[in-house]
Amino acid sequence: MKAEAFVELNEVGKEFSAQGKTIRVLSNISFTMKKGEFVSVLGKSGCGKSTLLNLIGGFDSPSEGSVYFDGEEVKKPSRRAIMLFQHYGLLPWRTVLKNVELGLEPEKSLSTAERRERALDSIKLVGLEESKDRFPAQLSGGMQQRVAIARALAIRPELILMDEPFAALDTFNRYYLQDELLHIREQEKNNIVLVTHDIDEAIYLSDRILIMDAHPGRIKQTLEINLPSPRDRSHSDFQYYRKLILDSFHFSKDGATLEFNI
Amino acid sequence: MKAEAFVELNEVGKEFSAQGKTIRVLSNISFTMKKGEFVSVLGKSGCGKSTLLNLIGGFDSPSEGSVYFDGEEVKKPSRRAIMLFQHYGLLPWRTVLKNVELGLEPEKSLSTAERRERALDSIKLVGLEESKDRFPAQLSGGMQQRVAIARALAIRPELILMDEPFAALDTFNRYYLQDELLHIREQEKNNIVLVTHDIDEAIYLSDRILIMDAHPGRIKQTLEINLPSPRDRSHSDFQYYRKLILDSFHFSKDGATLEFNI
Amino acid sequence: MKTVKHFTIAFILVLVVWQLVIWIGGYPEALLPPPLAVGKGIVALVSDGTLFTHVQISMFRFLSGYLTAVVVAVVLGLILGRSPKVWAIVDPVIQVLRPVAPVAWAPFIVLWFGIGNMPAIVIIFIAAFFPVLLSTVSAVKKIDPTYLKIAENLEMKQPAQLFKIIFPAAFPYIANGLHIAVGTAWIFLVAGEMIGAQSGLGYLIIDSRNALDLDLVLAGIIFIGVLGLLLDKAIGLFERWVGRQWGVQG
Amino acid sequence: MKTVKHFTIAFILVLVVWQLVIWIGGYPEALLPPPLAVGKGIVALVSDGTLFTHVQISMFRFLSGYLTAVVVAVVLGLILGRSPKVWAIVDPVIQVLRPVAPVAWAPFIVLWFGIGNMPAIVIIFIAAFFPVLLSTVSAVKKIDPTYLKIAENLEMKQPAQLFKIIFPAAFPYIANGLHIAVGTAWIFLVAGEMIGAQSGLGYLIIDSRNALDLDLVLAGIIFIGVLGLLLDKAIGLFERWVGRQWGVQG
Amino acid sequence: PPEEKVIRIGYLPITHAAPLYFEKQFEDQYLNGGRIELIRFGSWIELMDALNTGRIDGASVLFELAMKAREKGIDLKAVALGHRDGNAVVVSHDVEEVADLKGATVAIPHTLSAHNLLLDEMLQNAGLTYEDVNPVEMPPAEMPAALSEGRIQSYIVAEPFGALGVSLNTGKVLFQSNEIRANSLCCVLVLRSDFIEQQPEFAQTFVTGYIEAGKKAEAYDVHTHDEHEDPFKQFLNVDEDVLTLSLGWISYDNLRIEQEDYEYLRQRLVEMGLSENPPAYEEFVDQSFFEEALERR
Ligand SMILES: Nc1ncnc2c1ncn2[C@@H]1O[C@H](COP(=O)(O)OP(=O)(O)OP(=O)(O)O)[C@@H](O)[C@H]1O
Ligand SMILES: Nc1ncnc2c1ncn2[C@@H]1O[C@H](COP(=O)(O)OP(=O)(O)OP(=O)(O)O)[C@@H](O)[C@H]1O
Ligand SMILES: [Mg+2]
Ligand SMILES: [Mg+2]
Repeated sequence: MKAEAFVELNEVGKEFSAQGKTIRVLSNISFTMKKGEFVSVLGKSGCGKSTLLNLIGGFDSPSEGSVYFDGEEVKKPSRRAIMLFQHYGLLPWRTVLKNVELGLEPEKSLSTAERRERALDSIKLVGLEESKDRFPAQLSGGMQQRVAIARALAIRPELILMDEPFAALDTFNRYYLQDELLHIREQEKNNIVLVTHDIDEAIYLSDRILIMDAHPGRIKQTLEINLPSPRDRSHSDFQYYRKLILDSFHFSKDGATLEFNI
Repeated sequence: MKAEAFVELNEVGKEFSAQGKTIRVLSNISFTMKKGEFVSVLGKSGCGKSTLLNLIGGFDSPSEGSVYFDGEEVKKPSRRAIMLFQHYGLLPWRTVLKNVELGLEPEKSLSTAERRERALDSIKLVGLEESKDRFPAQLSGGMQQRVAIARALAIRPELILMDEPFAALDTFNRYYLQDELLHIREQEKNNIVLVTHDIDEAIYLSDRILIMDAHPGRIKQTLEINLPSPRDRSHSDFQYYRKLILDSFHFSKDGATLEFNI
Repeated sequence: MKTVKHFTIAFILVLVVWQLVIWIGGYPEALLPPPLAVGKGIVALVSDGTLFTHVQISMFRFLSGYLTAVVVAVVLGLILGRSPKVWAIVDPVIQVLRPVAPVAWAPFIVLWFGIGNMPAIVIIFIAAFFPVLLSTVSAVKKIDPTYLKIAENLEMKQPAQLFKIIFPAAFPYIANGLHIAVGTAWIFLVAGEMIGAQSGLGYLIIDSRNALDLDLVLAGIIFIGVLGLLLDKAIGLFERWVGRQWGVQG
Repeated sequence: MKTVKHFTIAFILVLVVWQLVIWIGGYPEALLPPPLAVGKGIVALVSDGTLFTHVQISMFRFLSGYLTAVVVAVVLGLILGRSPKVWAIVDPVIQVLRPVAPVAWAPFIVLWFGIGNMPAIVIIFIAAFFPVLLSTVSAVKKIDPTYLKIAENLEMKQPAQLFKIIFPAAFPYIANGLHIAVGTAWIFLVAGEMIGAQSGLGYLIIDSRNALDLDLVLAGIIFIGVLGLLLDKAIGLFERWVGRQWGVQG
Repeated sequence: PPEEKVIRIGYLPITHAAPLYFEKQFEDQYLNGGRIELIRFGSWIELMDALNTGRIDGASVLFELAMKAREKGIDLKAVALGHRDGNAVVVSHDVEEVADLKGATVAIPHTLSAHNLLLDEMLQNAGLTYEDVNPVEMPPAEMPAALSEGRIQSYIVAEPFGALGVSLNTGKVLFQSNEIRANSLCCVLVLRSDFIEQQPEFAQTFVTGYIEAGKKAEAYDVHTHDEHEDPFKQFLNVDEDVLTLSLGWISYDNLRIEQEDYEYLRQRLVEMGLSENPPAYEEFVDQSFFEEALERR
């Protein structure tokens, strides 16, 4: 284990057994993430992205190899690494404020007032002061995801794990939230691992992209994005990376590679 | 009414009244679609895209103005204009083949054998021969949407209305199906109206894009796409239109127009 | 307003059909009393105040049995739902006990709980207990695993998890169980008030039936029906009230 | 296999607790028979063949009442679910009738249907009818409007729409209603077999109770419980079988 | 061949209905080729429903209930008694005299029953009033258990439940009904008038047989009967010693309905407020069958 690695996966593999059959979902995954990095995992549906994220977060344990977080082997979930779920994972029976406070309630050292203050701070950070007393059902999808982000931020975790956080939003809302995420990260310097199947999103947000292949899930290619931040979605450098990835998935029109090969 | 117009909307408006309040959802929408055209409607969530499509399909009637289809005013849904729903609208209790046959069952003039043959033809067209006896629940999202397309094609409608048909798929599946749709359209020459919030999708597929604005929903801009087909997603001409639309929604980084203005 | 209109139409239709059946079938009043006789019976019950006493005592028995059942069943259900191994043992016992009519237990109920209020309360308890328990257990099992993952992620400890996550997450299904249980438990009021009770709507029906006063039997049936409907509406309102507290649209 | 193990553990636990209650409470056998006496009673019932007769006739009555109720209620429910105006009138009547115990109707059931098999069948019919009707109506109302739009779009005509779209789309919820109704209807077997029946498990319980043969009452309770459980499993299997026909994972 | 004559008679499985058991058991002997269909009920309510709606032709039923039905316009005729005496007041062991029952809970099967009237009469005889006790109606089968657990202090009900309580040692007999009042009426055999009109001859045969069967029941001895021929074993499932005890309290040899006893019953019903206008003797009781039966013998 190297000293400077913040998250490290060592030849990690994962098998599931369902109805007597064993399926190999992940195979031989190794990578390290440095402190301060924003890493995206890009791959098709079912290639094992969520499984990988669950292993990093300690929600599941690897069949082979091991996962280290800040030098310690990951055994179970911890408040130091907070997961953002695809369907936001808000408690529908709590208001925005109460949802954000939820993350702070297990910290017994905080007084009620301190808790409230810290929750309000992170609600402000995502721009939802106005809606702090509304319930999740009264918010749009984009606003709900902001609440989830605020809850994660309030805990001040060392690592944030995001599982397709913007996939359920429409393009425009997605763009807004991506910008906002970058904006917040500039201030808070969070370490983030983001899982996505959206090529633009991966390029727009991350320092490094792990491109995955399926059956079994493995890392096919690693791509460093060397663009200044903030990036321009319509800039030609952006398009360079876009083409690189499209090519790697055979989506550019450079031959008859298309046809029905889904 | 002009003679050559295939679909024509004349100053169409739509209001809904819910709980005593009246909301104006669409206002002053006029456009004509020529035979053979592929028109996309692009706009944010809630701007009234689905409502517009429902009016064209006859599932709802306008509060003002009128909708003409092939010279006749649209009063109710018809087999000549088939709608593809966002969640595929397959009957989960019927196999793929039976789902496709469903569309042909009301045609009493067809014998059972003819019906089967026509259904199988369009199943072949979307590349699902192998799965014809499987149930929707046993198919991936992409395959389900193909079945829905096959069902529409089997009916040989003059117009196909698509409501965010690929929104629930991951990027890669979406790309495959977009290509396939273009491929089919080359053979069958269908007239298609497609509703989407995905800028790339609109550019990649259509001859003309109607860009909508919300509150109330209206057509803000019409954009002819003069690119040869098949188009290349990573080509610079493609990027030209992309930038045009991003600009129109203020997403390019040409100033501090961003901030939290969702 | 619209509901009132529909109610009135329904009411008139029922009266007409009822009277027609009597005219056409030629039934004697002792065997099938006409609406008018039942109406008189109702007026008599209301005006001498007996009705009020019967309703009061029945509601008392019902609420005692029902609320105790709800509390016990929900608490047990929350625990059993989170302990699959214990549930695997308890489940078959419950599956066998559930289909047995509360009346069949009558001899043992008398043995343990005596007569009067208790048998009615116990029978209503039994009738309400099983649906609430089963719906609570299945509600707990059906909780979106995301919620449990969040609790784990936040390192939330056990009692907090149960009260802050599991109970509210399961509540909508539990509420559904409560709703169903009101209906089934109320049906057993009559059975419960057969064992040594000397008052209550069930007793009114049994006693009038004993005295061959079928007009009062029908009056009792109507009151039981209307009160059952009101209880159902009341719990519906309660559900929606909780829903509103929790920001879920009614 | 695992289920069998759990069943056995549960069974032994129940026997132990039961025997302990008797030892500690010091109840005389006539008031609370010990497991052994009940076991003997069961053996006697099985060996002289009476049990088989009782089970057979009870199942016949139950199935007659239940299946008729299902057919009538589903057909009516499909129609009423698509006719909101008629339903608005019918609904209040049903809401008032539903909470009334089938036993309360006994005098009128005897008047119209006599004694013997019919009252049991009718009471089971009533007990099954309301849950199935209500769940069918609400199932039809809950159908995804997309399905109806598709039917419109394809210009599908009325009977076809009902059979090809509405019934199968509503089926999962209807099946749920059928499942619930099996349980509630079976509970009323005992009540149904009180009205002049001369055989059946309910009769066995009532009659043994009158003869103070509480061991046979408990034997009857056990059989009713076990048969109720089997019926429940049977309809569960049926549901899953239909599900498999329709490609829905069990 | 002539149509087989059948009469459908409802009963509850109690010692009081013994003549019916004997007549059924020996129907070949009594009925001249006709048949009785005995239909057992679980409680009086269901039996009355069936009788009132004509689903059975007659029944052995509590006198007071039959009178109520008649008062309500159901056309019934009382043709013979079910039995004489045989209702015991069973009390818990700590009750020594009626005065001890002050404030006690006393179970009766039905307000319209001989047992309720007996309770009232017993209290009056001891200088108490009905209001001094707390009477509750409950199913007879539950009474011994309730007594044994102290839920009630006394019960008055048809046999064999009194004898059962005594033999289970949950209580003891304080009085027999004849100690409270001689010739109190309890169960009665009623027939529906429409049945009598349609088949007067068969009705007569039935009643004649019934009275004979009563004599046979009176002469019954547990030990003289063969297992398979014993009517009690067929229709009433109780232990031999309980049956013997309960038969010792009851008699079936004179089943005539005496007008004097009937009038007293009417009067008591009115006094207790249980009936406003009980049917007159002439209206309800049809002695002709009984007289004719005596003739034929
Ligand atoms: N608990 C489990 N048991 C068995 N198989 C599982 C389990 N969890 C995941 N899988 C299988 O592992 C594979 C990868 O699943 P995973 O959810 O990690 O994919 P994903 O890349 O996140 O897909 P998506 O983009 O659709 O969310 C899938 O084929 C899935 O069926
Ligand atoms: N039946 C209705 N009654 C009342 N309001 C409605 C109704 N249907 C739609 N609306 C409202 O009209 C507006 C436009 O709805 P519509 O579904 O057409 O939007 P959309 O552009 O398709 O959105 P999305 O991309 O989320 O599907 C929304 O604000 C919606 O709340
Ligand atoms: Mg995933
Ligand atoms: Mg839409």
